Amino acid sequence: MIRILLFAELEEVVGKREIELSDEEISVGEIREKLEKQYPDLHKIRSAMAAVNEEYAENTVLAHEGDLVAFIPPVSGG
Amino acid sequence: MIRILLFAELEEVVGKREIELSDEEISVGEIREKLEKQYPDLHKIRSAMAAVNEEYAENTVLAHEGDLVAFIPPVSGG
Amino acid sequence: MTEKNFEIVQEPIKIEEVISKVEDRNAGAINTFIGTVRELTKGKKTLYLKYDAYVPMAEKKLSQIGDEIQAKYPDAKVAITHRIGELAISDIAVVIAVSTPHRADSFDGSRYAIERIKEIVPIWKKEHWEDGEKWIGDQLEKTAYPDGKPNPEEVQK
Amino acid sequence: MTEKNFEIVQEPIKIEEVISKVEDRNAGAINTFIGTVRELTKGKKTLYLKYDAYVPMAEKKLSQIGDEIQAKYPDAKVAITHRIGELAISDIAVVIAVSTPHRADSFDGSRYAIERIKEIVPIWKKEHWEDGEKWIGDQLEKTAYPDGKPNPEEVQK
Repeated sequence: MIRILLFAELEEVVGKREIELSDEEISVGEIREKLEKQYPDLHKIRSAMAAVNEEYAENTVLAHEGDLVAFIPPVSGG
Repeated sequence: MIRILLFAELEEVVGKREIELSDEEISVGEIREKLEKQYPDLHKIRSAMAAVNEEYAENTVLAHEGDLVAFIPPVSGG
Repeated sequence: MTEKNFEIVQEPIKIEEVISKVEDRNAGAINTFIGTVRELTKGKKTLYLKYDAYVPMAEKKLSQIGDEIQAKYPDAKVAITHRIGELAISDIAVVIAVSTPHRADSFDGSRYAIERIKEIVPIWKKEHWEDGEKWIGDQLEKTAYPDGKPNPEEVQK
Repeated sequence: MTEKNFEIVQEPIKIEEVISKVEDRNAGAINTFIGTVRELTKGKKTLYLKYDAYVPMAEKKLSQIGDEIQAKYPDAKVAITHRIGELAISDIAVVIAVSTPHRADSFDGSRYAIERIKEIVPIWKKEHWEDGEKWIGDQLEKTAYPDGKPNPEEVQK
């Protein structure tokens, strides 16, 4: 199982912050596609950065069973 | 009478902060020369800025009876 | 020492507490940047803001910004506290404190910190106006996404 | 309102009091610069400092600096408090607070203020070391006068 975190507008579209994928291994890019298929309104996930286990990760990075993958829309702190 | 204020190292050389001149009218430059003659160790007055009535003033500015002339060595606040 | 120099908090930030974390006998300068909620942004009147964060990663990234500043200025001390939750006009959202021996470095470090926060720290604000609300994706005070979507070049990065 | 935005004081400066003078519903940024007494300057160990000032003119010049900042950034609010008397290591000598709608201007205004203080405000510090004491004439953290005398070009200005 891979845990997915969604924030800000992504969280609002999906209606919850956390979802789970049953994959054993999947790339960040594949997760994006999978989620957008599942939630057609989630197109903004394309422009979100991704983080695997709290470090930013490119689309090619592989997530494994037990990893935590977060999608981070453009930030606006400060 | 014209009041003269001396600060920091100038004050230490003269041993007091305030002195008086009996002139009715005298330029800032003339005051510098007069004080340096009176207090030979006061050569640093040459590199001090001058202020007449709390505004910076060049050597050519005239001070009159009742004015307050300050000599301001290089400042070091902050 | 349980003091945390890089924190996300829910409660109002005490400015002097953040500053005290960077005090140092060899610091001659402390620069503090305080980000507050302003009422008007591009002519629109904000009623209040809501900040949210990916808290553990946000604290890690704040700490990374501190490391980046120390890599540049080894004598610098850095502390950053960011508040989340609902904030009213004039409330403090973030306090950055950077101490250095010489003043120019404290300004540079503090400026660097706020710019980096807007680039890499997973914190989001949602503005609430009289006629609506919106998550803001404006890291650098330059881009607004009126249609809620950055343009393609921005997506590439 | 008897609040003074530009002050020379004898007592310890309360940072939050200075900051509160520049708070504003339309300020999104407050930059604060705090100048503290550092122990080591060019390898020499300072025991304590003494600050003196030409008080009425110093307050007038601080206020002028505030006007200069507002001429550049009309929405800026500025407050500056400088302490005089004897200060120990880590004591706060000066607190500058500048609020503006946007952050870049608050940094610029605050930086401008500290540089101008070192140019035009009649305040002097005397450093006390183990082996002596000296009035410092180092407005811009560049020049020291080891023989107590600036060079001729500097006298001309």
